[in-house]
Amino acid sequence: MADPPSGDPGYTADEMMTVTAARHLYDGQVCFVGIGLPSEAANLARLSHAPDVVLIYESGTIGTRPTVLPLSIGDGELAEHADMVVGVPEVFAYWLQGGRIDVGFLSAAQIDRYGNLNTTVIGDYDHPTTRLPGAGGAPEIASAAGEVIVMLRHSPRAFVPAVDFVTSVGFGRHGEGRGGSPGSGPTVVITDLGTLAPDPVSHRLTLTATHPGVPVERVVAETGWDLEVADDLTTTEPPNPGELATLRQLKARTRQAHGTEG
Amino acid sequence: MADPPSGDPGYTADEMMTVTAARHLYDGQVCFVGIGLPSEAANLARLSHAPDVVLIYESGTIGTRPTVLPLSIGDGELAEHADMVVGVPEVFAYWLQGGRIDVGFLSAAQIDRYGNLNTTVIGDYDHPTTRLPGAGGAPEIASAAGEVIVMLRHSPRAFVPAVDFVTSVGFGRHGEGRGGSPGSGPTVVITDLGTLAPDPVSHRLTLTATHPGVPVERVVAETGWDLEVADDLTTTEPPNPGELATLRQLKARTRQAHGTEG
Amino acid sequence: MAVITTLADAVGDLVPDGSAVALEGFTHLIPTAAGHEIIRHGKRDLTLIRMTPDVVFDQMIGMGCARRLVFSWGGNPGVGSLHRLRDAVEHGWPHPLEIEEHSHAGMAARYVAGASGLPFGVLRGYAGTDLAAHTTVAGIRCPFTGEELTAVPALRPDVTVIHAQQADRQGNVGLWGISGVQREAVLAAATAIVTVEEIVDDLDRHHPNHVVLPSWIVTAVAPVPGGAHPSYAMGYSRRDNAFYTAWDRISRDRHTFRRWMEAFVIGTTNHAAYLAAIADPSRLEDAPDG
Amino acid sequence: MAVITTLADAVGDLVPDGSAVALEGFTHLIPTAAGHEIIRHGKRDLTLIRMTPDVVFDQMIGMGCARRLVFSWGGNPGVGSLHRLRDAVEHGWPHPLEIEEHSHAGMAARYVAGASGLPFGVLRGYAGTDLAAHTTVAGIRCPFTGEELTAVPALRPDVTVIHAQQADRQGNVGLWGISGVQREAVLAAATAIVTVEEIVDDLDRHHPNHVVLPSWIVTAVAPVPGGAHPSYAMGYSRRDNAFYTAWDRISRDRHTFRRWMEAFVIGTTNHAAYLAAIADPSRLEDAPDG
Repeated sequence: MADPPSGDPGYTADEMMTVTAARHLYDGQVCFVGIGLPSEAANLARLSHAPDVVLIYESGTIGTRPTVLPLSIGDGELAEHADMVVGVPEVFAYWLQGGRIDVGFLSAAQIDRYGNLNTTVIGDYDHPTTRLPGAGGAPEIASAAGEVIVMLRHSPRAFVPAVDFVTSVGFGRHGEGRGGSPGSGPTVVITDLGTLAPDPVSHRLTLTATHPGVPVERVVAETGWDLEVADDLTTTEPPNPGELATLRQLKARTRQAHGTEG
Repeated sequence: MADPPSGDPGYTADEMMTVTAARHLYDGQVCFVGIGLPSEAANLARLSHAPDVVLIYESGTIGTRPTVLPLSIGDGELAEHADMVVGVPEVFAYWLQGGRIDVGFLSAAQIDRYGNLNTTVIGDYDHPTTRLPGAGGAPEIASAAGEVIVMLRHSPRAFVPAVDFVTSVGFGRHGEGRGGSPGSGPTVVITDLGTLAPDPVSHRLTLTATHPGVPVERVVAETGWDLEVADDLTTTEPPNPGELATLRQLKARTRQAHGTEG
Repeated sequence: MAVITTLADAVGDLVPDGSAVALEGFTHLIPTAAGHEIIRHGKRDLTLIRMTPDVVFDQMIGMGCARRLVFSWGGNPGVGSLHRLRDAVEHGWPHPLEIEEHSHAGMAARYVAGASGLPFGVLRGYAGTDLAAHTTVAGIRCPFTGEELTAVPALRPDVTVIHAQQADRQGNVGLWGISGVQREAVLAAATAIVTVEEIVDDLDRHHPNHVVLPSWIVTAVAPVPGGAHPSYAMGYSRRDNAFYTAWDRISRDRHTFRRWMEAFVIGTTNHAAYLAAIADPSRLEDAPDG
Repeated sequence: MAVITTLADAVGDLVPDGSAVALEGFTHLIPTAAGHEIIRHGKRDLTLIRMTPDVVFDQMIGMGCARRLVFSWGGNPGVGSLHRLRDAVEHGWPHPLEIEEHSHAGMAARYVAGASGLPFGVLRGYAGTDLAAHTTVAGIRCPFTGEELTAVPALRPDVTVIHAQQADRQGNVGLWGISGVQREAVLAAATAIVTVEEIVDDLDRHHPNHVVLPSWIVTAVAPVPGGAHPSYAMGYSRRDNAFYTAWDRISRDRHTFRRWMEAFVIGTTNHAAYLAAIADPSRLEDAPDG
């Protein structure tokens, strides 16, 4: 976990990241949610400014409103609070591929300057240094969702010039574009340091905002390629008390529900 | 409805037909059932010698045990007494095409000497004399079921040299065979006069049994092609009292359930 | 999010002349009231789509709403022919009707492809039949085994109309029992209209084969009790078998048909009035067995 | 018709060495007890199949049961890596493991094709990814629109094993809650083994998303209460989150792993004994956080 911004602003860098990501979800949108950071942000959005956001997890839980964060993509919590539960083939065929998802919310081990994501291997595929979990639902979320929001923590190991394996396509290895995929691809990458967005022409991820107290130089240093910075770079609005309270209550409820056992 | 056999044997020709067809279903077989005559025969089998026959209707009712005969393929009766109800796409994809059906039970407006069935049009397709209901589930039942039992009443209009339209394939227009369809095609055609079966080599439907009291000449006269007769032609065993009682009770219950309104 | 509205407004606003409209229902939950409203609005040049067109399709065709029919089995279930459909196909009355005909398995695969965002579906079917030459199918080869199968084009109605048991106040729809191809037909369509028996506070989700259509995939919900007559809504109504039999006689003759439609559909302002009218024997003189 | 038997007999009789075995479960209803029984029987050279291999796959792989793994996401859900899977892929311990890798959407389409009697499935996917070059997919062109899509080969396990909540005395299986791809995996397989929490007189059919697998598509049913541990069976048990966390530490080291497996799986005669053993703190000395 990254250090909190200097001067202890009263929130952590992870909280800033989660709040920023949550703000990118709008009420009424239909969101296909990955587990972990995306799930936390999506549920924060639902519990704050976007009560009617529709959350779909690949376990087939559609329109779910968990009271605590799920630890896995298939927690009973997700099924118990869902509008409906469908089989996994259906969630991918009818709901994702069918073009019903506005926003796909993904994380990854590596991302490159063109927003391509790797969750498969570090190193060579046949002789990997590190075998990662693999594709899961990500490739088709990345291609079919109307837009893709990516969340991952900044580091040169994560923000690499070229991903070791293109598990999910952003704008292609050489920024050549989406190759006819239905969705418009990554629109924003939210980290613990700031926000990146693809340049509309070059498709290169560009720093568009830094979180309060984070110098641009630090973001550049934590990015494994020569990061471009937007002319109109802004500073992220810090978390407001309501956002922080909602997030912290959610996490406290989650710890209480899961923590007694682990 | 054909006349009962001469000398009033105590049952009708239709009862003989239904009982004969029912006897071709064995306990534990999985049967995809068409409405009308096939449904009557299949339920008679279930209520007599084959209590564990599994009946599937194309409305998605799987393992159904109706207490009265359904008037339509989607009567509530079928859903209320089913092991499960699935959607129509699934019943065709997973259950029929998936190769899980032992016996398809069909009727038709026309049949030819190679067991091809017509339920589409009489006359030219674009300018039909009579527009029939169409294919429904029949073509894929005819191709995918392990075997096909056909029931229809004998007449030269129904038993034609060449069907006006091949809705469902038996052994092909010219008896050329099944063209790679998974199932083995019609194994028996049961009418109000007797039973026909395809010759294993020529695939031509051949008279293998006549019902009691029906002269061969009558069957030949009611068949629109030059009907071949098996060397070992037999006479159908007449309905036994148990079969008749079960069938009549089923039909009486059905009249009582549906008849108060119609 | 679905708007909860009247059927008249939903059909008036969402079903343009010339559009491709699926009214699905597999013997159970047939959207008859919506079909009648299409007739009352005088809709024209529709492509009407249903796997199993029955009485309400006979009525829409006989009243001249349809230019084209896409289907896989057209009959009066348990009774026999659809006389208005036959008259249109056999004699071009009230005007010629184009036919696009498939098998059930093919239609189901077409809807599934539409719901899945695919341009085609694949099945084992049509081989050796005459249907293959009279409809749109194509051979497709498995790239792994070389096996030849059949492709059917995706079906994507402009509008799908279905009838269901319940919707909640947010417009989430719940149905159960025989569910046919309704879910796929809704998911394949650009616009979805659902008539329901009842608006409830909470969907009763504990029925076998309970199907939910979330509000955000439905365009409009209209409460229409008895909206599936003469079909049924499990848990709410029984199939009116006598009506299906009566329809055979009402629909045989063009003049009798027209008078019946004028008396009971055109001549009623909405479905409640229709149900009252057909329950009133004094209005049945034109319909000997209604 | 399904035979109701013991898990030991079902695995012993129906899972030959060298066969392709799917043990499906999507976080919920994972057939752990069956995986343990495969280990106890010393099965070898299996092709193990699951969309989401987790702890029990780590165990089978680490104990040398698998020659090949077919999957789409392999991890310890909510925790991190599967160390035994990684050790097999990265270092060939206990022996090399072949990998056949797809996306979830691709695996789901493969099972659906298998269940549907088709040689391939079609989806929009894989385009532009490196996965396409490392697994078996093929381009397929829509014969109607010319659009290029992706075909994946049907998946037809020799044996599929799942865990469910209930079976009745005839062997009809009922499950509910998150149902994953289990139905398709059973329908695609030649042989199906189902472990259940409970044998009941009548399936309780009134749960949302209730799925039935009729007896005649199931080969064997074995009652194994708690058979999904550390996963859960909705209505019967809760997910043992602490165990998933503990597994991370148990499985990091080859020796600790082996000792744990010998103590708790090889060293127990059946699943009831395993559950008793892991509940007994005095036996946990080799598993610091068990």
